[in-house]
Amino acid sequence: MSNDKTPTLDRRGFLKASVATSMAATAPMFFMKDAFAKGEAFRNSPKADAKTITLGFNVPQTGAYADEGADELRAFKLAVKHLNGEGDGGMMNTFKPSALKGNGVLGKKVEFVTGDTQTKSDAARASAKRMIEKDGVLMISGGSSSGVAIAVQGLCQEMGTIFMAGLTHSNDTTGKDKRRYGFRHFFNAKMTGSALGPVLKEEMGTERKTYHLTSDYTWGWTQEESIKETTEGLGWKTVKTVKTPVGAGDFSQYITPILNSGADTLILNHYGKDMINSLTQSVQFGLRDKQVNGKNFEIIVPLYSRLMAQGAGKNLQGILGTTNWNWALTDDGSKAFVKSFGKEYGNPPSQAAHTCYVQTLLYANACEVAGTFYPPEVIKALEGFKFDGMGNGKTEYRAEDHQCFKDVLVVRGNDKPTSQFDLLKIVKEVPRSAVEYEAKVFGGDLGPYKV
Amino acid sequence: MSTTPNNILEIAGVNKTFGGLHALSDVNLKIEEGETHAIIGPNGAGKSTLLNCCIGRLIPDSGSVTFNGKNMIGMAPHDINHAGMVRIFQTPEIFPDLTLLHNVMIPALAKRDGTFKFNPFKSLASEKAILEEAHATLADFELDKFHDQLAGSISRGDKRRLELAMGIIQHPKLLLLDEPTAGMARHDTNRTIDLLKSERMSHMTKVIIEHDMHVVFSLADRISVLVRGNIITTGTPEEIKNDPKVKEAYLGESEDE
Amino acid sequence: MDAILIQLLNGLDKGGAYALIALGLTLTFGTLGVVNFAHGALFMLGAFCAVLFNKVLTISAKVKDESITFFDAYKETPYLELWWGDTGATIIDYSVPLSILFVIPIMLLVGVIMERGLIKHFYKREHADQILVTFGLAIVIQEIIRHFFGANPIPTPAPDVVAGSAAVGAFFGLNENLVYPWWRLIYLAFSLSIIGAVFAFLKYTTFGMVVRAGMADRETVELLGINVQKRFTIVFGIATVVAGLAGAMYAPILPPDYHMGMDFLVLSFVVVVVGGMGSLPGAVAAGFLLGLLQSFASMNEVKAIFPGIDQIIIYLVAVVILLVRPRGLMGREGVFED
Amino acid sequence: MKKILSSTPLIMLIFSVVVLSAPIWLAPLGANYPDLLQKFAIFGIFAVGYNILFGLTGYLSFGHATFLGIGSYTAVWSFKLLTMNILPAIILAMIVSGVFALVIGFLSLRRSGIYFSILTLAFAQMAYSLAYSVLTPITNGETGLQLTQQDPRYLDAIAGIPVKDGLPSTNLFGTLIKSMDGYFGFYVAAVVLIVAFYISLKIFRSPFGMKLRAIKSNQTRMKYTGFNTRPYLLTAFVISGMYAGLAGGLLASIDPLAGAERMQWTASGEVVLMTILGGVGTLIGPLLGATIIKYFENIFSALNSNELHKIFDFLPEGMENFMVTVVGPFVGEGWHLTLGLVFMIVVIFLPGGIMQGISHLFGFIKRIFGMGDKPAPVDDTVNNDSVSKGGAS
Repeated sequence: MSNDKTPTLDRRGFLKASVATSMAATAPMFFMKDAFAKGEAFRNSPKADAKTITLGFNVPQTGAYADEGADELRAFKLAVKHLNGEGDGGMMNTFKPSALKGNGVLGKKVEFVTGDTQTKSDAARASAKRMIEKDGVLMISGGSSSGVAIAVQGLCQEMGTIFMAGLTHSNDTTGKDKRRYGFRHFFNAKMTGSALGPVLKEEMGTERKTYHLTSDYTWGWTQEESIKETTEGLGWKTVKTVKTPVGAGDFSQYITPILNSGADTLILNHYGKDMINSLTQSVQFGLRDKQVNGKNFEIIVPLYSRLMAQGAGKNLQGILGTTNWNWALTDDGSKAFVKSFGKEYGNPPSQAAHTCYVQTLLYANACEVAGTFYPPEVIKALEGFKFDGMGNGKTEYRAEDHQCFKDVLVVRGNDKPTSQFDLLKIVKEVPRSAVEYEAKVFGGDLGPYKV
Repeated sequence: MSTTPNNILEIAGVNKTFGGLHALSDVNLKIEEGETHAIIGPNGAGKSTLLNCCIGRLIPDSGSVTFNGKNMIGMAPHDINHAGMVRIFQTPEIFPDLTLLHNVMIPALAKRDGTFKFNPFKSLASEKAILEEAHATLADFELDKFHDQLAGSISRGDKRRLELAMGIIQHPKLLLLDEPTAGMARHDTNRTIDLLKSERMSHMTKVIIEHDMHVVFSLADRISVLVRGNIITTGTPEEIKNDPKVKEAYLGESEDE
Repeated sequence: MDAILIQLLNGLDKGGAYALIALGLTLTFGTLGVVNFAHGALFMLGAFCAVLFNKVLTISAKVKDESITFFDAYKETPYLELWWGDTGATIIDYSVPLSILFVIPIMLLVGVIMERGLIKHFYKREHADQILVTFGLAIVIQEIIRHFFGANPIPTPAPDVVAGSAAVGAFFGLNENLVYPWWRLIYLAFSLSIIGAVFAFLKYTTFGMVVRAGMADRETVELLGINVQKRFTIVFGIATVVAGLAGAMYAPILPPDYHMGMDFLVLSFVVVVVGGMGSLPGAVAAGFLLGLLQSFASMNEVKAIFPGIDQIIIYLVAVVILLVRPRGLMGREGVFED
Repeated sequence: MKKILSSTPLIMLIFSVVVLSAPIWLAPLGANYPDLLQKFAIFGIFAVGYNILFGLTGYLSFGHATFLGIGSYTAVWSFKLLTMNILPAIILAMIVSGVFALVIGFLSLRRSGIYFSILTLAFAQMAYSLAYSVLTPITNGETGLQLTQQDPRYLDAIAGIPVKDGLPSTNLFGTLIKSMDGYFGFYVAAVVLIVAFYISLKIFRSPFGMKLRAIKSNQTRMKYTGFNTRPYLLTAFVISGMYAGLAGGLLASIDPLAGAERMQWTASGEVVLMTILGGVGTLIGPLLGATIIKYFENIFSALNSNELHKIFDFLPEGMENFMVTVVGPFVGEGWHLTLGLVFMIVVIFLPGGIMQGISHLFGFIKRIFGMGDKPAPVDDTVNNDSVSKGGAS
């Protein structure tokens, strides 16, 4: 199959070369909006005789999520190493069905460029554009917030460059803002809700009164909605949902009303610094020592991140939440990845690192399967792709919304950590069937293959 | 002097207190058109307060300030300026970050453009008439050779003359001068006196606050004496010289002059 | 009623923190005439002094985790506890309050170096230049801290005895649901005493009198001529120490991260300006006023009427106060108006 | 000689040539790709406009990003509701942000000095907070306002422009310029920048501009000289607000997305820093400042050890590794550190910003070659227009 494609690649390569050499000149073809000009040449298509291809890793390097971004970058570098046949291969050895050969992608060595999203949509788009326009990348990956993911995904659709999202949990990314060129391996708020449901029922019964503190922006709202749907499905009552400003720092004024509200469960729809602060402060207000309605007061943090959880320290112990992946998983894929990552960097990977590593491999594999870098073909190879051995059990990239469906982990803050990394204890691996939903519930439109 | 006085400025019953201090009490003063009127008095007599009440910097507690038949009290400083009353400050109030030329162009433009005019596309260089007048005025004050220097960089004496130029270029109906020669060397003082007596300025109505009696008697047509917020007398230089009240006020109150 | 009471307490608590953070800033404004955009960074440095102190105390032996061979774990018990037993454990437990002893000299040193090395050359410069240089400095300090401590917040707990809540309601014979965290009450008391100490220092010492004279009329201070330079250095040092103390004691409430100073910068400026430039009582009054208003604006009952009011209340109040009172609550004419 | 070099047409000619040829002479710096060139031009417009307020009147606004954000939102709404043509979008962006500037300026200009700064900051923070959360129906909150295929675009519908698969692209009268993508976007922004710069130059050299500078120098004197200073200040505020709106509209025209973070105080602070860094009150300075900050943000942040090795390739291996180790902490994730250091160094050694450094440099060259009083090229007005330093407060 890949042999058939070679002549086309040649022609594309020629077009690309002429475009490249006319940089800064006023060659009219440079002004073409279409990523795919005549023939099947496409933006940044590599020359047939090119030895390398370039991928773009766009992560937060400054700002609140810089540590998460740094961990993502480590995973990307590791993935590139493995793709190029260096190192121990990590999950390349457990991933199946795999078309990866360990000689780069389609025989071309993988190189990469990096950029700083600053966790701001504008900066992230500027960085992504630089990668596409200047560095000639074929794929962009990374990111640590849904706003950024949606913004970059939209850009990538316009530019005809594939975007493999990093950490983004909002329903919108593969819901109303889904794009043909965007793919998300990470789970979402809807799946968090579905996964938490049974565990909550088991541990806390069916008669609870919840109080939500929600970050006042899109991700917070979608999570609040999804969790409410789940808990009300269990028969729980929602006493109050309160929006809190992003980056409030001190949440005390939002915590004090909880004491008298009659609620016995607090759900913190916060992420990152907001989560750390609101959780730390809630515990200081003695919420967890309280007895309400004859029950122990409970706090739930639906979306956990181990890196961020470090900031909450002991306050985290015993608190339930969900996560996409955890390094303590014992399947072969996870073990291979943790070993490979740990040997390289001396610490276990975070869930953000995991998702970024997997996304890179999945893109490379799709190119191999398609036998070309031509985006529409690669997209088709990714859509509906079923795989295993990547740490989350059997997984499928659903074609309708480009959302990965896989098992979700329900975790609890570890009260007896054996090391500084041992913060979360896995309570349950909720099977994929329990978190699946119909693609059409969120609407949205993927858009065309060719742009 | 004149028996048919055309009073350009009438100050009637003006009172001003700061806290408990009566800075001005029931001040009445008439300035006749064309005259040079000096206000003298010991330190703290309220001379500067009186000027401030005229130009809108202070609002008197009671009384009226009538300029050219119009009540000035409550009017904004820029409107008072356009009515034709211009004040020269004791410590030079110039535009230190602008060149001397621009310093005199600004008041000339104020005279022409009024309190507000939006003309962003007109080039400064094309303001031929204004430029010409500015240069001429600077030349009158022997400042033209510095015209492209920043006003903040020239000597204090030059700054005071610059401010005088800024006042003159507006052709005011009444010029209020607050100690125009204070702190000047004798040589500079004489130059200033000559300027004020020059053809360009001699017919302008002026109110001068001054400590230096040499200046006062060289310039003034009439003199008012302000003591502790009261005008104790008004008269020609000769009358004032011989007024026992003035002697008493000055000799009793003040050690230096 | 209970809701109002607890928000009142919350407002006072917030207000104390705001006032304390703004105190040093207004001191620098008033005496030195310097717009210090690095003030937030100094607050952050104070918090990281507490973090560092805690980290040093809890150094423990590395052990190889046998199950996973690639990374080092640390023993549960730090050296200090191994050597000194319960005494060691108690010291670690009290690391945040104890860190004050360590914050004061360090921040004083930082303040003096900063004033001598940088700020003093900017007394006569334009505010714009002061802003640029101190903002640049703030970024540099932040990045250095990030280099050593990472970007994530670091948990810095309060001593165990005061980690929970005080039964305020029961104490006053009210609703027993009325509880308030001990540490926040301590912080309120702490900020009040620091504010009191700074006021007393300015009021009852000759040094303070000179400084106050300087705040009233900067030129007079310069005319005094006697070691004005040295006094400026000390005032800046005091401002730095106050910022550092505010930060260190805040660490249990807000796990410190390298960016926390920037997050407080805008707020502290608003507090200072609403209070009136260069007015210490003004800054304190504005701190409490804004704290209380923010607390009450966050009540669900209020938000139901004005959605989003809690997000803008501080700025809204700032606008209203500045439009009604030209120089804030207690500002004087001519300070920072050109 | 001096007269010729400072003549407006010549300055504009040189300026236009320099700007339009940027894709060529920026190539060695790795900054000649469309997106960054667009950012240079757009933030240049923003800074040039901001300088009309701050540079001329000395009023330090800490909330100008609000107008940029409003411009962007307006433009995107114009694309959603009216047409994909950028001309109405940009004009509407300027009008709407001008109206907001009028209201905010009217209130804020009742105070001066730092009280004015804090008022503008407070308005900006309110605008940002509301746009991020409560006003999400208008602003689409954190995600930012985006186009969708289903948007009505009434004018385009009337004109019978067919709806294609996928999102339509912004254009200039459909046929004139089909898409704002790539270098097209840059050249559109560059032409607007040239016009914006020309207007700024005219303002600087007009009686109006001189009066604004006089207000900065001594506002009290202006009042007693017969000027009502408030309308002058408000006009300058509104003009600079409209420049910001223009920049925001252009941003949205090239990349139809508008996010609330564009209005955050850090964004307002950025334009202040650009202006001071380049040189407050100079014509070219703010443009330089904008270019430098955007260069750092986009190029320095993207350097990693791989690229550093390429850059220092010419050195012997030991030296190469050494240089990479030394430079490493200042690039990539350390680009903030470098930016902070640049701020400090510039302000410590060049109180008048980079423009002062440049005029020093020309003075130095003149002295070395013993040349006469030949003025610095391009921006002779800098010397006359630059603010004098010292004696603040």
